[in-house]
Amino acid sequence: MREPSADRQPFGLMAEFCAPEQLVHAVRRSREAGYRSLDAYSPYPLEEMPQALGMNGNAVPWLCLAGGVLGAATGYGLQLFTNDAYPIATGGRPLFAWQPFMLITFELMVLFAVGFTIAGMLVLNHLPRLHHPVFAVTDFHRASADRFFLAIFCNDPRFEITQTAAFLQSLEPLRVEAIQSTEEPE
Amino acid sequence: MTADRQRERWERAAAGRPGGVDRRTVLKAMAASLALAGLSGCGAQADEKALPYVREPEGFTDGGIRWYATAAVFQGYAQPVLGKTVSGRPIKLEGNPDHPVCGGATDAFTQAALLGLYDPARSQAPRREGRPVAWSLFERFADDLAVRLDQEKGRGLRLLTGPLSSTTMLAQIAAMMRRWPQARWHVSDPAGPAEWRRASRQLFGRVLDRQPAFDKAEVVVSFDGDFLGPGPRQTPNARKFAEARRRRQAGKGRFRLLAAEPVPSATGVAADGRLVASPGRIGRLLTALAEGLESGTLPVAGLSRRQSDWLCDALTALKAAGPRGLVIAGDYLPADLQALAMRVNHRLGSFGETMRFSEPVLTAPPDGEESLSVLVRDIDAGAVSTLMVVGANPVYAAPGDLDLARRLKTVATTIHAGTHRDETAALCQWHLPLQHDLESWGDARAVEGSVSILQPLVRPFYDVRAAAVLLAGLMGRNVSDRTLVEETWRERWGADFPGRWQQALLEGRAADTAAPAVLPTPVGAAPAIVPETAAEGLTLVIRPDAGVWDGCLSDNAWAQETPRPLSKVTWGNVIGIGPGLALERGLETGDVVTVSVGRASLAGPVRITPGHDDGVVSVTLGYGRRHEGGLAEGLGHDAYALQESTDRWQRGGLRLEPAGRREAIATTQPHQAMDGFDFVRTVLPGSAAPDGKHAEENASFYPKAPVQDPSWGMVIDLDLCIGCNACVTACQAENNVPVVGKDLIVEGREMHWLRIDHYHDGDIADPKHHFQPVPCMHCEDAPCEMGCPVNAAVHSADGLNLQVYNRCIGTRTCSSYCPYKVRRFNWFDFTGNDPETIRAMRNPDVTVRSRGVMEKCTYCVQRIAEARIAADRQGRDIQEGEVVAACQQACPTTAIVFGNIADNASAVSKGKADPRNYTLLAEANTRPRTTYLARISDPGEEKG
Amino acid sequence: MAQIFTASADTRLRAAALLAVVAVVMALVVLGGYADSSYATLVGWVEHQPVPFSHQHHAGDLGIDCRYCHASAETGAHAGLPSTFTCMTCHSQIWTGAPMLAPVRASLASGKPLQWQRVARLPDYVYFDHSIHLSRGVPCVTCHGRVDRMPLMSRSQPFQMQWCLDCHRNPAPHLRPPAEITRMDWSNWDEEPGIHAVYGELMTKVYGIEPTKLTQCNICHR
Amino acid sequence: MSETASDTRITAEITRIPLHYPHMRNWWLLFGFSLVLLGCFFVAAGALFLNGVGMWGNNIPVNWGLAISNYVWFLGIGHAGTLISALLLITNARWRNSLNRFAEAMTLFAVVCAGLYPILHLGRPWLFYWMAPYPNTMTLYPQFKSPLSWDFFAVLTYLTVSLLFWYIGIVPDLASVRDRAKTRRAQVLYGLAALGWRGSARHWARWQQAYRLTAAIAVPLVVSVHSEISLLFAAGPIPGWTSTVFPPYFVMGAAFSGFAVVLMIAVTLRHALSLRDIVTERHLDLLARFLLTTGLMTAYGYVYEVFDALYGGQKQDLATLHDRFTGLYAYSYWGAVIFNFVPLQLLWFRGIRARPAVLFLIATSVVVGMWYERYMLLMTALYRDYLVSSWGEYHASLWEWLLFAGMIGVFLAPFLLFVRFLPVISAFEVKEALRETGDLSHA
Repeated sequence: MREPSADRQPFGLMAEFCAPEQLVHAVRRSREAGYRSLDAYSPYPLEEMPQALGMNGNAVPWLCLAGGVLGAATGYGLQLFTNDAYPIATGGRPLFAWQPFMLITFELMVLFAVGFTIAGMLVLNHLPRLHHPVFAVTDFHRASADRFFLAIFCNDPRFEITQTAAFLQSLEPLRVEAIQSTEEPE
Repeated sequence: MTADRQRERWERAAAGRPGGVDRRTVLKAMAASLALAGLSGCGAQADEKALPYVREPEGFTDGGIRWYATAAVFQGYAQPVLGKTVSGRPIKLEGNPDHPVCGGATDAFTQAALLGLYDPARSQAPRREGRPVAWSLFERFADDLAVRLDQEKGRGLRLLTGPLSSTTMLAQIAAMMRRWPQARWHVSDPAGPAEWRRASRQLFGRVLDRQPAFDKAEVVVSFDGDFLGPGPRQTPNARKFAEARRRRQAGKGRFRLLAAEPVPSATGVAADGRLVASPGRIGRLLTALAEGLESGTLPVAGLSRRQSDWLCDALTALKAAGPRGLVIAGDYLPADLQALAMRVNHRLGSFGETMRFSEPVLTAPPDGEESLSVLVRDIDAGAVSTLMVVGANPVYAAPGDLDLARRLKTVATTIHAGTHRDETAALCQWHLPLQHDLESWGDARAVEGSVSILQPLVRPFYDVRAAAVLLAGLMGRNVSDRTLVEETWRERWGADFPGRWQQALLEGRAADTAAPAVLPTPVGAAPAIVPETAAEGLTLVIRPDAGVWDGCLSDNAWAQETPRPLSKVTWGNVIGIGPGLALERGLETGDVVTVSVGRASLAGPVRITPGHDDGVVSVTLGYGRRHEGGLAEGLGHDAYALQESTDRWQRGGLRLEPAGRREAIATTQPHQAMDGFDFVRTVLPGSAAPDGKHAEENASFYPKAPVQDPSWGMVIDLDLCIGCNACVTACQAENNVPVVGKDLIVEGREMHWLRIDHYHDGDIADPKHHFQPVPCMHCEDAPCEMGCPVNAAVHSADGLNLQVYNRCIGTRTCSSYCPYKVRRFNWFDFTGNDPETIRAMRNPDVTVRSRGVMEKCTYCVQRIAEARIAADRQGRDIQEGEVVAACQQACPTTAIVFGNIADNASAVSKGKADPRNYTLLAEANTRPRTTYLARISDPGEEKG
Repeated sequence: MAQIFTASADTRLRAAALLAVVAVVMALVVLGGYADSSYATLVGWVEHQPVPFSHQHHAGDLGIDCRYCHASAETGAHAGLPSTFTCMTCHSQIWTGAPMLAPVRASLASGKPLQWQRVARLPDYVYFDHSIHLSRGVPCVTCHGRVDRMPLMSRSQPFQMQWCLDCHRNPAPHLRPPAEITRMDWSNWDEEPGIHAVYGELMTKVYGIEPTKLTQCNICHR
Repeated sequence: MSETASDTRITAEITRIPLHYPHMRNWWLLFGFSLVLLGCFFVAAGALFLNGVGMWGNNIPVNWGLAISNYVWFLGIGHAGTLISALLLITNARWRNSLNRFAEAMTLFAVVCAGLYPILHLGRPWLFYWMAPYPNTMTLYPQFKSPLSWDFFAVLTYLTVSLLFWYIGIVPDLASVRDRAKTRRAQVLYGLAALGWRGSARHWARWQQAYRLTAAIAVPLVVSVHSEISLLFAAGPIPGWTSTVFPPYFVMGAAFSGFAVVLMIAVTLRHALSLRDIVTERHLDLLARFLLTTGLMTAYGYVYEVFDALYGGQKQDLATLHDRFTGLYAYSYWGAVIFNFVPLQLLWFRGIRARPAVLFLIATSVVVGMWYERYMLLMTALYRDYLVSSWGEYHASLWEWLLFAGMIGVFLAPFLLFVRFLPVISAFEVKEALRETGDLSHA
């Protein structure tokens, strides 16, 4: 489930943990409790997390494949086209010699595949996003170092500020805090 | 006519053409329906400004090419040429095809003459005591001088010229001597065949010219006679030699060339049997041969095995050949030996057959060979008050012992006239700039005597005068050179003058003016030849330089940069020594040594020359020039210092000490041993070149491209090539090939598109020598094209391997991939700072290459384009012989054949069908368009 | 922890990114545009000439044949420019005193040639031969434009490689009867396809023109 | 808790470097030095543009000289970074995490140097863009059957991919630097660079997919790139070049030289920035083993080349072989053999592998040796190819050496900036590995 827009008040609730296992555990519990619009923040990727959050997106690999195919086509097409546009005999080679054409085809395939993969990843992640409500949370700067955060967003059907807070407290976090809304960038 | 009828006609025209219709009828039809008319357009040239004529010459077409028959004068002889002018600028000299002497070919010197015309270093104004003055000043001086001379009957006046065959000037001199009886005419001919003239007197009591007919000969035995080497007779000799060789190749008769020589020469390289022999030993061999011929038994005592074998071989061959035999003794051998050789010829009965004679073409001065010595003697005697030097440079180009530099100072009045401010000019009170032959009216005689009228290809660039005009001026006449020449011949031809004059100008040769043939008989008995003196010390051999001759070409950049045929040395001369001597003295190529004879000495780098006699040290003339600002200033060493007026060419008792330092020799081919490779192949007569045929069938990963028509190719016959460099210089002139100078040659950055590789094979003391011209091979599967990332090196439909300069970005991959390394790179901007005159000389049909681009032989693509356009305009195919590459055109032995290989009748196709045909580096599998015909080994060897 | 950026920072960042993209695209467009612009090709630009010679007047109004002045076009690579004498053949009779023609008279008197500025100019590594084009019936107007409508001469075509190649790749439509080569106005030719459509194709056959060979590098570069 | 404690420590240890760099004086000294070298680059390149390639010692036949051999050398060095991080990532070798960041950075700058050389060596460098296909008024395009065109695309692709791979790898760490930055300026700059990374699990998921995919593609790319560089030689008909062993030979050589440089940098940084407990003995040991392995593979290339020539028995190839052993440039051949393989043998001993200083020296000798190899491959083939008549010599001119020095500057200056201002070690990956293995030295 996508995040709500940043100007909803309150934006959500944030619980802070000090160990990855706690976070994973907390996420599982929240899912069981029926929460769906939630996200976890950690200094490094946690193996269990995608499954715990019930994520199964394969958009990035598909983009990679698409890029590769497109790149290869572009590479080979480019060489066919240019040799056809101005046929020039060189070195006793036939005009369309597939053997030498393979190399540039391969290079462009790689270039496009990687380009698509990384660009796709950033777009799907809505990055760059310099400003985000969660940044305002106390201690959140440690999310990139040694703390682990769980956020339940306000657009979750079961979100109710006091109940949800209570629920989070039951997970024995270091702290539970409301995420203040801000304005949504254009 | 209605549109429909018109259309029908076109359709018929097109339909009637099965792929290639009879185009002529169609064009007739066209002509009928639409009367052919003219049209308009605009100039398409690079320069912003366009300067049309004020008064257009008759029949002028903008950028149109015109040919004028004239001659370049070398050593007094006319070298007949056609001068190619574009928009009034001479841009190329080619041999005059209608002239019996050259038949369209030239030598390297004649090709370089063009640069002599444009030479920016030429003297451009009269000078007095070194300061520029107006001509009028000299005229006034000349008038006074004439008055004084008239009073004194010319006492003390001496005129010194170079060798002369100009009827006009000789007439002028004669007139001068009549007017001033006490005056005297001298000739300085530093590299002339003086010894032969002596021999001729000894034999026949007078001077005759030899006109050897090598083409008629079956056996030629040469004793240090480099008749194929550089010199005024190189072109005719080479042509006749090639004719004989081709006769042998075709199996239509025998031809063998045996040569004995101390220093390898073009003749030695071409010879079937070459013997290394010291000058002394050569005399011994010649006398032995003469005896053997008389008595029938050879006195082989004291001869080495190799020598006696060679001698027996020569003797038997000569006996067999009889009148078809020919013995040649080198021009620089002592008179006695030359005379003896002639007697041998006479004994063989070859007089009038292979050895012919004619009246002398050059007119000898009163004192003959002694001319210069007499002048010196008179100067010392104080008998010379006025010395006028015209077209000679005795201060530099004269035996050291004459020391004219010192003696000139003792002469009251000295006048020098020349194209350059040379050493003599520097010491004379007056210097007068002369016109170049190619910008003057004049006349001269070719080696066989026929007269060529020199007509100017262009008006003089500078305020200079023709020598004839100068002499006339001295005699108080103010006339143009044209008038003088016309007068001369009007006088001689009388009523036929207009016709003959026309004919002479058109054909470049006045009909039946050849020197009358003479059939002399030797008088008296052969003088006893001084027996070979026991070799004390080393013998010095002095010869003219293959690049700059006696020094007359040392201001010519093309001549300087053309690699000497054997040593491949440029921009300087070296001291040649044999491998044995080098070993004995522990010398390496490049070590500087001091060579001294008597009091004279010189220092220079040695070059170990394979096949060079170990008792001999060889030096060449033409270097060590001392005149300021000259191109050659500070290059090489002056071998004249070692000459003595009594014996100039061989000197015994030579001392050689290492100077303990080294000097870089600017050579274009540091490594000349063939190292057991088969770059140059040799076959027995009538047999095929090893795997010559398989080159084509070599496997290729890709399908072969179909051969189009026309499809250009080249065959080079190594059996005919004498390595004379005519092709190299012709290519340089035709294709605007830049000169890079000594330093860059040392760095390996020469620009010649066509190089002649020289190889020696086998025992370094007496190896086989080979020449191999290497232009671009124009490979079918060209690695260079494959390497170029920007399509600058590409293939054309007619099989050319093109280099598109304006597309080249200079990755140099093409050159890295080229197995033949024929590509040349513009490391710097070689053309940007060329002086105005050099720009004017450029061939407008060839792109001038800029910095950072690769260039190479194009098979003269501009000439192909010219022919293609001409053919297309006339709606026909390009005919055989219509495209002649510059190198092919110049080649005196027609070793280079170029043409359409798609046409089986073409000469080049026949060449490629020859079993001797082989591919250079077939293993590289590049399928070159340029192939070679293997050399043929000595037929003498096949029977034993 | 406090926000480092305001939300508007994101907005500005995205705006900046967009701008960058636009800028790059614009740059490419401008660059490409310049190559074909008349700044680069000099099409339609009038050069200053010593004499304001009007082709419109001479070729157009008076109908003097191009060949009269550009004499060697048929026979040589270069069409050639008229010598001062050629000018004076007429102008010794008419406009003898015209101040406009002073430079011409001066040239004749001094023997110094008139210095015309070239209008139709090719780089020095390109070799164009008038005679072959004319003999094949490529009319003057194809390259030089309607000179009969040019009071002052100006370049009418971008003499770029692609422009040459357009014709070399497909010469047929550009061929005309060699007799009428100097004709300026061919509008009616194109209007009557019935008669003329086939002409080009036929003549390429007749002349044996092979476009594949016409695009070889050595056709124009030597 | 121990884990988070170590997380804290690692983060602190790595992020402190960009925020408060420990040894500014040494850094400034080094940086000043590299700026001087950079100056040399501009002087040498300027003179070159003004006068032409004639400034160099090149000639016919040896028309490729120092420029091209250095090009291959730099590109070879530039192979380790991506190879290490990509190959080891997909093979799940966790210990890479302490090395990949600076290895990748090294790659980037080496490839930049390599890319500059071919352009500088052109006769008309200002026209280098003709190598790229773009619509133009000549309707002309590059000649794609030429090895140079292949190289052009290969190097371009390799540079782009390496840059992207390195950048998305560094983003999370930039975030943690951002979060630790005290000054406003640092916050904004690192903040921008971090793209607002907030460690969201959803982001991490996609990030990992992208990162691993890129790695998976990068490995064949690395192999292809140096194979194509080798074709620049192997595609020509010149004896000593036309050999089928060239592609693998070059790839191995590249990895070899690359690992050597990584090892040098690892030892240096470890010492200079006291990262001993992140770049541990074990890392150096592993690197050393890799160096040994690739070294032996390269040695195989040498053996094969000799075998190839002898087995083929072509006169020309034998001549080239002979020239390599005894010719004018024999020193480069033996230099390569000795510097590459002799000190290398020390690495068989564990004791040696535990000595950073010794490792540094061995790596240096390998780098030198590989330089000799590149030079040798170029010279021995060109200075004496088929026709003895066109044999020649080549001696690099001072200008070429000056340019070489300048290129070192082009490499050093940006690398020092990287060390100074960016996290040189991938902190988050170290932490991640730590969590999974629980032991740093095995991480």
